[in-house]
Amino acid sequence: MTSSLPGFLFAIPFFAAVVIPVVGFTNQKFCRPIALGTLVSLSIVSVMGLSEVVSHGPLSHEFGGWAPPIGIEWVVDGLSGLLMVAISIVSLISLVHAGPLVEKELPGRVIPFYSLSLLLVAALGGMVLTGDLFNLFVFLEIGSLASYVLVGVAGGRSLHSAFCYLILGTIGASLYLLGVGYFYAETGTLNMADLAQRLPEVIDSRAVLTGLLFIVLGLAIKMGLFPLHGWLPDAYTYAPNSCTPLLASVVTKVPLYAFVRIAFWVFGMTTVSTQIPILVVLGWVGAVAAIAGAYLAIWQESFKRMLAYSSVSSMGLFMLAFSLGTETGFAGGLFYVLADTLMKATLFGVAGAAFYQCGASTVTDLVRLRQNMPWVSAALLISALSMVGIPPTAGFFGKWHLVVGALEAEKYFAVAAILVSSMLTALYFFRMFQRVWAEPLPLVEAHVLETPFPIKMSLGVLTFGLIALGLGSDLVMGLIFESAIPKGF
Amino acid sequence: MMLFDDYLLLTLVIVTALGAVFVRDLFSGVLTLAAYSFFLALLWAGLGAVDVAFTEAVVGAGLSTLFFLVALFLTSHQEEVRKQFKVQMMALGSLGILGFLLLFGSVDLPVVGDPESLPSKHVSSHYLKKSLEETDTPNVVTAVLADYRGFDTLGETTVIFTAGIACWMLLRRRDDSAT
Amino acid sequence: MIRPHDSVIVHTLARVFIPIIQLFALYVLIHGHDSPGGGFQAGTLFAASFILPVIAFGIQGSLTVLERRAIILGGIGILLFAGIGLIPLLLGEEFLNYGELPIPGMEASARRHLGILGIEIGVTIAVAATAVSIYYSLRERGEGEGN
Amino acid sequence: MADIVLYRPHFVAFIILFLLGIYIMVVSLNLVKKLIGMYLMQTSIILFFITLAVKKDSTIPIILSSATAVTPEAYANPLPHVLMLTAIVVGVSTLGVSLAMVIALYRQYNTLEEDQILGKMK
Repeated sequence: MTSSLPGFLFAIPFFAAVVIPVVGFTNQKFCRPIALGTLVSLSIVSVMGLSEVVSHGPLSHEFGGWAPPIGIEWVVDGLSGLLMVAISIVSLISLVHAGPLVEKELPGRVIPFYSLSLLLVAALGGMVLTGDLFNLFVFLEIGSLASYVLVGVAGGRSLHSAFCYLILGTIGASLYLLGVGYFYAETGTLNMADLAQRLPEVIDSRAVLTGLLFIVLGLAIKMGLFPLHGWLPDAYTYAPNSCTPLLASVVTKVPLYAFVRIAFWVFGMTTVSTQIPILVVLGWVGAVAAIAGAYLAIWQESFKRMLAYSSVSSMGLFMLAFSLGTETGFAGGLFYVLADTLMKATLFGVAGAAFYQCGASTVTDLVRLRQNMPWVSAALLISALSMVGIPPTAGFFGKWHLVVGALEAEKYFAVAAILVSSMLTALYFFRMFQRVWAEPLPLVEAHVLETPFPIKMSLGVLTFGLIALGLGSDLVMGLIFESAIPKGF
Repeated sequence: MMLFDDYLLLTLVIVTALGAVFVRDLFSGVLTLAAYSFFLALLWAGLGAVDVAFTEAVVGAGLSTLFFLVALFLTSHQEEVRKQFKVQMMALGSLGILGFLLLFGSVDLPVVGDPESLPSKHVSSHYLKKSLEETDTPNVVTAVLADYRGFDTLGETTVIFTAGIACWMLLRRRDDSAT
Repeated sequence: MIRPHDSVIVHTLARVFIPIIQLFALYVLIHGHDSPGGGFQAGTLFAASFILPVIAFGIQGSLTVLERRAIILGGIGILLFAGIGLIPLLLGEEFLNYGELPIPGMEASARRHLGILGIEIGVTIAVAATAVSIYYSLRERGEGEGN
Repeated sequence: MADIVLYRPHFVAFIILFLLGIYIMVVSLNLVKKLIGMYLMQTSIILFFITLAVKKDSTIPIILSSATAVTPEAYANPLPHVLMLTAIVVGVSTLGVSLAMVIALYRQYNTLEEDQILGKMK
């Protein structure tokens, strides 16, 4: 059903991102209101889009007025609508949270910060909604350029980690483009739906196999899957605290969405798991990644580096969930992606607030959190419980559906991997609990200023969202089962 | 199709690429890279891609070399080459696998220049047949670039705009941006 | 930083070449429809014609202020491009659908022809201004800024 | 394997350039030399796409008169040309950002060699 809603989903963040530097030169105070107003309207329009998709089915928008194989088409269906809502809401909260941090960390660079953040949100929205493989590459590049710079803007060590992220990211994007080139050489089309129809005839040609392998390799670098995650720990540890909630919670999940879209919608469930057994290989890679990421996180002294390795571990869990091959496994994986987006945004928000308030960056000096920041430590407690998987929070239901899906698929190595990685996660989070809550308070009474309202409000909303997502998990799972499951299950 | 000039241009391209990489002084490396871009532009003009050749000559050779030279002026010209044996072996090994994968995948690719291959039949025949009557532009590449796939071009302009904002954010002095 | 070039040859050649480059860039932009060329090539040529005087004649005061604001011109170029695309969306049609541009008395293909010319101009302004802005940022050595 | 070299010399050139570019990006310690490798890798992919667009004895895709019916075999395939215009501009933009980072790093650590930078960071 063609509608102009996807057009507005692109136009809103794009126009704001371009207007901000133009307006910002006259008066710097306008940037933040424009950015937040844009993201509020983007969230409203994406929620409207999701409700329309649930009631009337997928919405499509043909750019330039040309039908799909000729022109470029955007499709909002259950999966992309859900992710678009998650992206817009989490980026809104991250920008609210980043307000005071930007004033302190990047004093002269407020205008470009808001412009690049909105360009990043527009690029992520573009990657999620597009139905054209080359269009996805263009938005992948916009999003990557914005995130390289947002990582490297704090200077010194973050510049070097941003340079490594740029080199690895460019190799990943070029491998993806090469894979699209192989598909184009075999089928002559770039549109995903058209490609899905034309693939069965050429499925056994070696060019399609290598094309899929290159796309998986390229996207694995972009999403930080275990063997290719080299850039992720340094990038998230040294990135400025105003940028990490947005970067860590959403930027690595969109390449994962692109892989799921290509593997399940373009290739179809049966071809990807039997004819070209790439899902089985990725299942094993996900299992190893989940365990290795959690194991590496135990030894980290810096709080943000520990969270970075836990992101590597949860990316392994997502890949494991999508490769289970059962409906509950797929739906559980998607639910856990949403839950993890909220969790990572909260945890990195807490890390940013701790550094902003009392310069705490290692796990041991988080104890100052308990001393003079009740709000922030409450957010830390709830999000840590959710990462470990304690019932009322969304993390528990996510892992619960993952285990049920794995048992249904009789993949016992997957069940073992999920349980072992959860235990390791519990280990390093309880170590953190012990350091923060069980240690005696340091005697010296450090003078600490009151947490600014935007940080308190955003962490509060995120924590409330975690618990609401947990309690309303059957509602969200119902939505996923109804409109976000690919054919062929 | 396999005229003499293709083989000549291809060897020139590879020789200048090797030159740009294995020369020690960065300044001459960058200038060899400019030569590499010009030979590449000639090769593409020979293959019928005149718009891409024009862009590569102007944007690829002109702008990239300008950016490289400005960067080299502000930093140092010399590169101290040091052998790091372990990394080289690891890189050669993984690139060997990647190279085998490329060759393995290339067997089923359409032969260069065969008009029956799918890319030249499926979507592009519509562009060639209909573009003059639908958009009044003889140059089909401009028609496809601006109209049929105009959204890609908007994304592309946004990429260069993002690079502009990024360079402003990374390098500008603190005082001049607080206007 | 980059001092003005001292040799007379560079000065005279630059003085001769700059208008030729700009004329050629205009030709490339206007004739993008029926000969190789278009927005990106014309924009880069315009950028070259703005950067050449800075290299040849050194930095004049006014030019530096213009260069610092170049990113705004880039934004305006993109707004022109996306604005032309937004009009059909506001009229209920698809984004970037030039056939529906509200130009009276023209059939769809002539409107598309005009739409393409319009966005080529937008792309040229955006690419020229952004390339100059990137050049200015790269050359700008903030003394003691050391972020 | 021999027919690849004979019938697809462009493809062999693409493989050589692509692997050379990645090799230099990974192995070399000098930041600017890595960017030269990145530039080679990106332009080699453009070479791969353009060889897909070639048709035997066809002219450039510019159709002057619509009087005679257009036979697609007579003109080169325009779609990869459009895609590669985008790829060239993406390559230049990535190069601009990475050179900005190199200059900022040089301003801070006064060297272009990665191991010296790592040494100074400790």
